[in-house]
Amino acid sequence: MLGLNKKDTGLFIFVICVTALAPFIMNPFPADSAMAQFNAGYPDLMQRFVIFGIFAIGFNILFGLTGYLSFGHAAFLGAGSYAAVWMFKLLSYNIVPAIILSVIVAGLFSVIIGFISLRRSGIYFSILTLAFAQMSFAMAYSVLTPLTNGETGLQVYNDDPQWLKGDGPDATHFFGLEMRSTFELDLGAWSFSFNVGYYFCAVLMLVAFYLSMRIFRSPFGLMLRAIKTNQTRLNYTGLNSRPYTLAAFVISGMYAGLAGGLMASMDPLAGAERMQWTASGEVVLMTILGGAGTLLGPLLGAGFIKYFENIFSKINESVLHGWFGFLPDGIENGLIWVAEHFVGSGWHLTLGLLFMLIVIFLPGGLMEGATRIRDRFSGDKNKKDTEGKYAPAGE
Amino acid sequence: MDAILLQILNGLDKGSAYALIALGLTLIFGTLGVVNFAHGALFMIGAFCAVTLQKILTISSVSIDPEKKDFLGNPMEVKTPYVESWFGEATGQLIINWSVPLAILFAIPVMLAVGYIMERGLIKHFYKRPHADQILVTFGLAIVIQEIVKHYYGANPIPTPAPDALRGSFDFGVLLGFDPNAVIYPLWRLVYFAFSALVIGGVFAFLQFTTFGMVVRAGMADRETVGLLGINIDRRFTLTFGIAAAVAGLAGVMYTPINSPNYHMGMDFLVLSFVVVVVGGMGSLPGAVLAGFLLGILESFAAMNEVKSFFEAIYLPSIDQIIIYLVAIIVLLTRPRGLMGRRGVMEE
Amino acid sequence: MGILEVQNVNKSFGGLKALQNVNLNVEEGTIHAIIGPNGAGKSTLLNCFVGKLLPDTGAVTFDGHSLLGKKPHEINQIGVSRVFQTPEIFADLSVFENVMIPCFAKRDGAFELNALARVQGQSDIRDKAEQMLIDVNMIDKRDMIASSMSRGDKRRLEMAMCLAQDPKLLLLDEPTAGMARADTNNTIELLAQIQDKRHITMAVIEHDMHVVFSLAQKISVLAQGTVIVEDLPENIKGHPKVQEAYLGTAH
Amino acid sequence: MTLIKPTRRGVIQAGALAGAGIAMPTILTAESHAGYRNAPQGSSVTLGFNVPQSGPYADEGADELRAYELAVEHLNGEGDGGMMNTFMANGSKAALKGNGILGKKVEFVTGDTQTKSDAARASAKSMIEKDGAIMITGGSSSGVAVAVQGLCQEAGVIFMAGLTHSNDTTGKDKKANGFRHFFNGYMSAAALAPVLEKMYGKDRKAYHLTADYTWGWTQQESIAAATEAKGWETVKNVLTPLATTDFSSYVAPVLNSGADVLVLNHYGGNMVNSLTSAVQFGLRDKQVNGKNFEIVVPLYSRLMARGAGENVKGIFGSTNWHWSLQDEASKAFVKSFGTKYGFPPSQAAHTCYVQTLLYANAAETAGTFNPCGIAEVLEGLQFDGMGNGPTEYRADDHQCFKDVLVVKGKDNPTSEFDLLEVVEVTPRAQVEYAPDHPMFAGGDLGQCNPGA
Repeated sequence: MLGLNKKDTGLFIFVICVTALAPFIMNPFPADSAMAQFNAGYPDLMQRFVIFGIFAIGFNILFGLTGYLSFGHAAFLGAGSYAAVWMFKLLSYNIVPAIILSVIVAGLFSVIIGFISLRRSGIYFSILTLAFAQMSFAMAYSVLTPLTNGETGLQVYNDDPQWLKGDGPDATHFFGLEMRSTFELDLGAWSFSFNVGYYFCAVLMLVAFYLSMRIFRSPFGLMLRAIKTNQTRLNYTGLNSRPYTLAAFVISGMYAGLAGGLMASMDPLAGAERMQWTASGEVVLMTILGGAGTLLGPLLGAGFIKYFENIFSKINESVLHGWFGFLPDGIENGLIWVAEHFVGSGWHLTLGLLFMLIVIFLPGGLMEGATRIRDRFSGDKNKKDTEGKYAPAGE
Repeated sequence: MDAILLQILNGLDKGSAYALIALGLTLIFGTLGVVNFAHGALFMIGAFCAVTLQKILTISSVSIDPEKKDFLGNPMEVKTPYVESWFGEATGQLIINWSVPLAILFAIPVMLAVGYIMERGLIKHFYKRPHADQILVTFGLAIVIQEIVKHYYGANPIPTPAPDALRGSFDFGVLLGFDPNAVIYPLWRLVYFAFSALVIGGVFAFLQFTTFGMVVRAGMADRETVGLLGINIDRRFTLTFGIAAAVAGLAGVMYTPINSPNYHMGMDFLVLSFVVVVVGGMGSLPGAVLAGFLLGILESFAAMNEVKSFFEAIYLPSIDQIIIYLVAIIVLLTRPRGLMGRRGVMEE
Repeated sequence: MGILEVQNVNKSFGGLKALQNVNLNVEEGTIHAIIGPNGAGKSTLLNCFVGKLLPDTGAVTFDGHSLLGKKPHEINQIGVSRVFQTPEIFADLSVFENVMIPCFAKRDGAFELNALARVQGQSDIRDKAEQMLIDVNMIDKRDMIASSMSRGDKRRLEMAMCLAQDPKLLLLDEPTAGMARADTNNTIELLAQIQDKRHITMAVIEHDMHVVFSLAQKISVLAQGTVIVEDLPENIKGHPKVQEAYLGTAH
Repeated sequence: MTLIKPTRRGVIQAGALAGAGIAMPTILTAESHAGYRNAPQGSSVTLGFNVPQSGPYADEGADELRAYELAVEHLNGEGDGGMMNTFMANGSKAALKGNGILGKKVEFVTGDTQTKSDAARASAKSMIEKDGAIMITGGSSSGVAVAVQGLCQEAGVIFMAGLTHSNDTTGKDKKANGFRHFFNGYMSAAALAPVLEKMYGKDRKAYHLTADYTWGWTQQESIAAATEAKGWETVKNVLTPLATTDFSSYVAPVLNSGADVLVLNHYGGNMVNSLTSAVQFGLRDKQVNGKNFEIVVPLYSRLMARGAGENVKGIFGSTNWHWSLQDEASKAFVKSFGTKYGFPPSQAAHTCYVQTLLYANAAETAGTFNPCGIAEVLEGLQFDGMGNGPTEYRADDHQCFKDVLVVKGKDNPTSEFDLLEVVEVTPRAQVEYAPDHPMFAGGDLGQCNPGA
């Protein structure tokens, strides 16, 4: 189906189902129960899952396939966001021109940075991309303030021209369909939110995911994997690796731009921190954590990190009291004392520990965990391929 | 002229910190082949060794002084450090006053131990893993260390002053024949530079003149061969890591009077020190030191008003914000392996 | 006129003269061996053919094109393939993928953005790659990951990859170095077969005299950076200059 | 079926879903009746406390959180009531009864802004969308405050700003749903300038080091204008990158520039480091132009100033509030905070506590949680007994006007909290400005948005 083989079609259908049903899957606990704290099925976080999913899928096309580790991809995310907000300021809140421009701007930006940085490889390449991104961040925060609105972040003001707005909506929309409109479904004790913005992002994420599958299975993808394993042989095979790596760099830059444009479309404000090295580092972590070079891994990694950032950081002492309240006081206080180090302001600690545990016990990232679980259940221990990573293209 | 001299001094000072951190980073990379994102955290642990010693020295006996009132109007608790009651007030205060230099003695065993535990407990298992995994695990470790420090010491900077005797400033210019007051420089910063030079010299001498150093250098040049020589490379790796940790830690201890330490100071230095290492050339110790001082000095020059306005005139405003990265790009484009890097190291 | 011509090539590193006035002429359709003691400049010369080194003076032309200043992939695109001392293959990919890549390079040139085509859909490439694997007797290993094979198999795979491009000239850098006798003989047989079937010109740098004399139709002897003799194998065997170069002048 | 945003399309889609045969009880909730977002259901109301819990301002965030918890306790009738006992609104005792707000028990959710606009907005959004927070408050930087204020305007909830000092928050970035109790750069400058003139004289040459982002610029602009009006000359203004940790290169040229005062327009970690560098370079021991060289820090944060240790001694600055104030309200607040936590509250804690009480009182007075109703009460509200003397929430820009404290680093501190002494309480009239003052121009409050 769609030019995919049977296994990939199955995977794609699986991903479609999960994204379509995400509002149910993410909200497994009744809204008023103590466990509701762990529910992630509210619009903003679901949007973030898929947007950062796009970012990580794109990054994986570069890093997972070619092995070139860019530490500056946040620059493209930021550039995309700024471009999108400018379209809101100048034209209207319609997100179509904004997203198109953000992809184009990020693409052009990545052509320039990629062309220069790809003259080097290995850590030299990483540092070049880092340097470009940090320069972009520093300038966006200060001297480029007329373009970026600096510390505050670029946003739409009432006196912006918005030439095409007319009497259109005052919020970001897709030809009148407002991104923020949500409807809630109450089923017994459960409550589920269906948000237009989420589904819009989800559709684009599915397109992005589909494209990345096609790239993985294409001759181009094969060449990129060849670059990762042996560039010398590739050159002596008559192939010029530079255009291939540049193409991969620009494609992943455009994915980042798309993610940036979508972020601005869901929430029309673009802050300079989006370009900082920590943001670039985050997508690197997402990809490695999920499993670099696998199709699904980056999505998992993105979801994992965003979940911790948004859910664990919000668990505070009074929530803990709610959970452990039924226990005798001594035990309750002891448990809370232990637990509060890992939640709320301690969420970073949990994340750091999980990074370590995952990389120690699951060298292939979360995807390896998923594969192991699947193999355990199917009882097939000989199956070594991790979801297409080493699947021979010939089958 | 005096302004330039001042900035050179500033540059050497910043460069000292960069060079010390980069030295350990490149030592770990060159011998162990590990990309250590937790190296900034080691620097931070060093700084908090100074804080901890200061805390230990000021452990106090508490008595109530009914004369004084605290902020709630209750009788105030008066604390007398045990050191003062044991050694007499004057000596006690002197010891507390000198807590930062004393912390060097405290930090060396602590850092060696931290290095030993890190290497044996974690890093060892990652020698053969891809760099990406090393980055993930050391970054995770850095976060964990940071959070632990934050839990005990809070997020705000903690003042750790230099001893009174070294706190003032010093008319450096008079020595060189400038007018008085032209080149005034803080004493402690001069101490920091001298100390760094000593540590750097010590590390180089150690690597140059000991058998251990020879093995390490040979290992940096060709890891596989050294492994084949039947030398117990494991123990040496551990010690190398310990030395790198100690160097970063000492840099941290002595840095505390310059800037009050806080829990995220390691991350602030992490990216910069990677840039320094790469500009110097992966796997080159002299390169790391050279690049550290070079970037420090250039950064200081870029902060000069004259330089800033010059670059503004050629449409490069805020040159001081981007100078390090700009220099890194220029160096890497003109010298593919940094200033003194070798072919084939970390290029895959 | 040879297909590969080397004229008056000089190359020095610092004060050391690695190549001095080297002249060489490889005839089309022959196997030409370049031998010489260690440090004679064999590898330097080879590197001048493939764009890795630029000679100080002199000319290297292949089939009418100058090879100087060209990048490796450009040299390959005009018909020169290279086999390395230690097999350079795509270790993380399957054997079949390894062979498909040169097939793509042959068909599409140095760069082609086939991002939405499917590898599976390229029947011409797949057929050709399959044929190549049959030719080198490796079709049963097509799905193995290349890094998991024996050294002899890796060499075979590398040969298959080179042949998949139908090169006009095949450069071989000590193709049997570090191989067991049986593997060496296999390789000799394979090379002979290829020569038989396809009439590809080969330039072989080799240490092993057994290999050289089993294969070469012409031999150049390199010593201290210059070609001292270029002749047919039977004339090389007893040549005094060659003995001198290998054994020294002591007797 | 509940419609959070009953836009036309939402209804159509919801209808379609129901039509598809999914059986469910169709209940239209109070929301649509109430006509505003997140109308509290049941017996409780949820407030969102969005403070930095990681990053450089984590300690300030932690102190804000303590103040919020205290405020919630007091609102719910627990503890000693703190400033609820002294709070006077529009001349009469505040409407708060100690039974929650409008009879609903106050609950709260917390989040981590990380001092990043994106993270702060994400956290605020989750409070609004997931937890049904009716009001968002907190923060420790102007970038975050402006970003979250914008979000609350769009989402239709009230934003009660925490620590934010940039002129822009109630200047060009002001929003109808946003309210700021904290003072701003202009007020700091207006309060400081007369004191500086009195202490250091009219004929002074000032050298400015300014953090290179919007807050720094507005602060510098304000203080330069105010001191120049008093006869000072601004010799030079040097912008320093935000990420600077070692200010030596910026401090070194100061002594030979001909200036005799150094103004550090830095906050937080920047301020600690630049001040430490300046003192290290011996600036304070020197004489220039025949006068003692002086250093000024326009905005003090006591929490952060501790990091600079002895270097703050004798240095002037301004602050929104200080625990050593002796009015009844401040004493009551310090007592309940200090008893609960064992140390005095910071100015960040104070402003957050006050904002929460102000919000609660406004809801109580308005008789609704509708943001528009609350905004109506807050606009032009005159109140007292909150530690700053008589204060007004100006309707034009939602900025509080009150006295400003000029403080000085204490020479002989008696405890680790006793860092600053109040030198002067600059009366409100001196720090007031017109709503269309050029430093605040360009903004537009817009319409209050109830979110439904």
